[in-house]
Amino acid sequence: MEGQGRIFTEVDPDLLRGCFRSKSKKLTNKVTSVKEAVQIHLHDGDYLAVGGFGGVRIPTALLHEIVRQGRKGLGFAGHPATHDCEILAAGKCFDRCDAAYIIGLEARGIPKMTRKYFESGAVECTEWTNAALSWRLRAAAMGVSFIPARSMLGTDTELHSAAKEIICPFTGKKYLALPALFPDVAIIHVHEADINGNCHIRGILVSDQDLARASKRVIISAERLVPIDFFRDDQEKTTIPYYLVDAVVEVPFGSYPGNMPYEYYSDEEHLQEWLTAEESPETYQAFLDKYLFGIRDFDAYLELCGGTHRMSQLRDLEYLRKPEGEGAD
Amino acid sequence: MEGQGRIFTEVDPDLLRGCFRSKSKKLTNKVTSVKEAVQIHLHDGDYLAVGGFGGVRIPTALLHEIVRQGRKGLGFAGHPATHDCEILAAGKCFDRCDAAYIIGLEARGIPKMTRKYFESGAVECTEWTNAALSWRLRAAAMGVSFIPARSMLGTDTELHSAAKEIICPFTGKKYLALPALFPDVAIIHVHEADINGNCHIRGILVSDQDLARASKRVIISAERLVPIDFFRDDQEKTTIPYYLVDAVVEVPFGSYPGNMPYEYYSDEEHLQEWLTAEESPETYQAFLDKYLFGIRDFDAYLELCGGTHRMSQLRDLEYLRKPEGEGAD
Amino acid sequence: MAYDDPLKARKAKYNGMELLVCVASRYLEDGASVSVGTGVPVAAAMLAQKLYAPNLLVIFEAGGIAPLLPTMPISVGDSRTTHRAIQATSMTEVMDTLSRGLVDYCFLGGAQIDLYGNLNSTQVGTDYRKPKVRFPGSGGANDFGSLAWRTMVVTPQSARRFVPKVDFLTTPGYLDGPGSRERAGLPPGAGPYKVITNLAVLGYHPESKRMMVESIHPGVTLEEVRVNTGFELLVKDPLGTTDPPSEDELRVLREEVDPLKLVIGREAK
Amino acid sequence: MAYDDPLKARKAKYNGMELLVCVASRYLEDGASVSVGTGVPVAAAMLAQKLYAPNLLVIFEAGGIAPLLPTMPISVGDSRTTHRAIQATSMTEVMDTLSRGLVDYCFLGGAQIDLYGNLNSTQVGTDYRKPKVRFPGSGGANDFGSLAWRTMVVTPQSARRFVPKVDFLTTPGYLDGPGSRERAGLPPGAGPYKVITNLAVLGYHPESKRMMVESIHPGVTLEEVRVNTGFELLVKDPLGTTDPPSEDELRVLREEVDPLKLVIGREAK
Repeated sequence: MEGQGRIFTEVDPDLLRGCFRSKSKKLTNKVTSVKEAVQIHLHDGDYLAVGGFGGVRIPTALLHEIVRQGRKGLGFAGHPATHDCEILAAGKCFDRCDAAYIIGLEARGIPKMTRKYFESGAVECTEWTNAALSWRLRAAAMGVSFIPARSMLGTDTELHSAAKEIICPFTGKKYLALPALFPDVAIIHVHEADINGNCHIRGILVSDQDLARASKRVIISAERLVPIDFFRDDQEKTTIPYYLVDAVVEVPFGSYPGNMPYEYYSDEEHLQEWLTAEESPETYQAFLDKYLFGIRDFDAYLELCGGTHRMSQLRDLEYLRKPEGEGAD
Repeated sequence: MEGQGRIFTEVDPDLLRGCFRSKSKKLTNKVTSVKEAVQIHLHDGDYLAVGGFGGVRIPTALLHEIVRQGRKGLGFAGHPATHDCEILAAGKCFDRCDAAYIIGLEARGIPKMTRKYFESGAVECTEWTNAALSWRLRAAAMGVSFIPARSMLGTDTELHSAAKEIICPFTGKKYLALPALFPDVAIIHVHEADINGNCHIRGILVSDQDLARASKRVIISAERLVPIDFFRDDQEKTTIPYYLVDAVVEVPFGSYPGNMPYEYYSDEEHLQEWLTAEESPETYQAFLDKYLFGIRDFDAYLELCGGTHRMSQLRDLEYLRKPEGEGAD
Repeated sequence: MAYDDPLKARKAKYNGMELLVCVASRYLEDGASVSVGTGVPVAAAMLAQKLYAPNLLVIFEAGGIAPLLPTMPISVGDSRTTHRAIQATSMTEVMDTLSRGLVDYCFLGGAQIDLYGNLNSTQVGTDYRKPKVRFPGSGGANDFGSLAWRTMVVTPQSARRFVPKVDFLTTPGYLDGPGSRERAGLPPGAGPYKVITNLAVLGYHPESKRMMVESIHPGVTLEEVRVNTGFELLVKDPLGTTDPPSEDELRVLREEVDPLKLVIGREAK
Repeated sequence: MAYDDPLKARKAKYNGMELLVCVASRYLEDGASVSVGTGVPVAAAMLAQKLYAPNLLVIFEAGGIAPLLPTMPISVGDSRTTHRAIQATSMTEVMDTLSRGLVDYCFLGGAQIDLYGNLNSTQVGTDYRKPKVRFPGSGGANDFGSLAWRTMVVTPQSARRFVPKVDFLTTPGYLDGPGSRERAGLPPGAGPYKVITNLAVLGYHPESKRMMVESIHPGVTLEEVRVNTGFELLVKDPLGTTDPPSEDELRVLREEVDPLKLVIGREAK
């Protein structure tokens, strides 16, 4: 069997080597604004990958900005993509997608208008699994064009992937060769970053270390900026080293309404409001006008959603400071 | 070209899956003695891999015990192997070796009797590179039998490796398929461990995370035992999770005369004494009788080498507390 | 996904969700590892830890390893999944661990399941470019179904869901039957194990690999199970009756595992 | 490895090791990355950082990334290599980074080098099973020689070391000449760059890929270079003379980089 799907990104590691070679390894100030970071580093038609886990540690501020700037024709790595997918679908930003997990919001349900966007034929999908996309990023991080794996074999997921069957020269066993995934741009939200782009992530890493290595350009949003000594004093903090990073923006609560581990829990009420709004085109448009298109920037969004009072509640929830079920009022 | 060297370990991931399946995932007390850990978990003929970087964060106490217990016929991963190689060669413990870096002590020189052991024909070697052995361990950690790489191509290193050339099905480019390396036993020295085997390593990791994942059995020596809450309080500390580990021993200064980052610097005088002793068979035998064969255990070795006074000096050196060049008196 | 209203005879004692959780929990033995999603699986794993398997290693695919779960997570990646955990690692490492054979059990679901335990979580309709309904896709399901030793499916049972052939084979069960997993290149010895529904516990015939009723829940008839299955079901001989939730199970489930009824209260919605 | 006594005319001013370090340092530009070993390479990188390339990214293959080196490391993995570093990572990650094309320069050595820059650090003698002398082997040398953009070799020069054909080709230079790296499957555009010896700076002819003298050190004659080379050397036209170490270079090298003369004092031993 050979996957019939399309590979949306460049696979040749030699082209990527040339690209990575041209990145400066200088320690320089890469701090910019959300607006400029998106303007400068993400272009129509680029292939975009988003850090975090759909509704956990996602770079919401950057995602909103991408929609507001009207980026179109993006490729998108649907590697657990939940609320991030919902945001980009609201802007109809992408037209092709590596689909491992898309559309859904896990146990919360499936947003109908987002699903319609996929069902409409506007998005060309190639199927993968969570492991397959993780390993495709790892192959890229290793600077090779493929990596062998044992998922997907024998299924329609394989048939609609772009993987190819190969034989191990040592054991004669069948494997799937997964093509390396080198995104044009990665956007990743982190706990701390310095001005040079060194980053610290707490909690689950998902695939973000390999994602930062695999991507041609990396935009970081951080809960807070810290001095470089934060990393030089304790190298265990360096989840992503500066030389992989192109732009840094400081956005407190930048993952809201997602869950930022050790910072704030997800705003389930707001996510539910969005999900409910997707029940009809009218309520959907009204919701998006209010919360996404009709506002200036991410700060305005946070204000609209309850501002510091709400953020404090979500922090209480994160730290289990109130009996469960009472914190979200 | 196809590598003419021999693969010393099982490559079939399905056999290994069966082996890993049988490991208990219980949190149980795995603390034992150096002596018992080696007796129970390392057998003649096993393939052994050593954590750390030759003279940095090596499990010296375990290495000495292997020699004193007279283990023979081991396979050995020479993945930067310097002083660890020197110790095992002193016991003529291994007869086959995956050679990436062997014999030498980096800038310190080459121990002559260790070299003679290799030149004598007593050790069958297969050639690799540091990256190749790292990637072979990663392939094993991924549960696959091979991984593609671009080192060694076109060289005698390739010719005397056991790698095979393959073609990428996406780009048509040539790669070397490296066979996965699943050691029978890994011995790794760490900064902190709990009784269950959770481990914390500070500083460079070399390949030790993949090594712990790739090995059928894992013996940990730790500078100190800590409660499990050390890890539950801060999951960033968990370099190696407990379910990979079979035995834990607490050995303060367990990497001496190697360098244990953040703990103590290498004892260059002692390493030099050993190196000089290797100049002739007579001085070599006398040295080994004194420091290795003729003593009871690792505590006795530390005493013989200057005990707590010397360890304090090495700690001062590590922390640069004295002007360089004055600390080693 | 709303679970259909299940049994008739046990209204006063326990509801369908409680039954699912209790039955599922009994399959998890001490010292094993289990990858769980949100909902019934995590409740089952928590219940097992409290009753039978204190050393059950709970793994979340996003990276949470062996947490002390304070409450039900909403996402398999949310911060509850690493609450006082042993490790907060990467999805890549979890998938490596799975591939190496260290994951004993996994729980999966799907819009359709066929007689060989193949699962569809990708789409309704067989035209890939024009699905009637698109679902999220594999996520990690195909990975776990391919590489975990024992796949457990917890799902409501209906003829619409239990189909002769899935529209899209997202996650491998026994594929086309005996030997076909091995022919496809999947690791030997792994695959479908149990299907736990609102009506019955089903397993697979050791030779034919076809789905087989092993026990039916109290108050359910075999005919009901058959009517709610879109293919011919094998029946174990003798056919058992599922042990209903014990008082101990229910007490721990209600008081300690899910006091807010996030999972076991779902039916009431 | 002891460096042969080099030049004649500069005894009062600088020694051979100082010359090697100063000349090597000049090839490292700001914003580039360099993988260094112990000895001359690390001294050259430190000197470059202090004089020309404050943002030179220094990488140690064992995992140390961008340290503020307090003194010379003894091992490429010792704790000096992570002193106030940006990162203490794994060898695997460094090798990945190398493979992705992020390492601009590397420094290598060897017991033998041939006219195409191929290096031998494995053995003397051509019988692999019975070497006359066994050396440590590749270590990371083959990896860097294969995958770093520019390989620098710093070595003493003698006819015994500069041979027509290496006994064992550990690390690729240009292999058999033009196009052979590419035919072997190595990434295009990478490979041998400069050879810096006690006598001269050598490069490679852009078409033939053969070693070529680019400049000879002050007080050295071309004849001396030829006598100390076991194969026919190409000579750049016009042949340059290496700029001797400047006062600035020497001062910073002696006072700041290597005050204990761990590297630059080695000749005196």
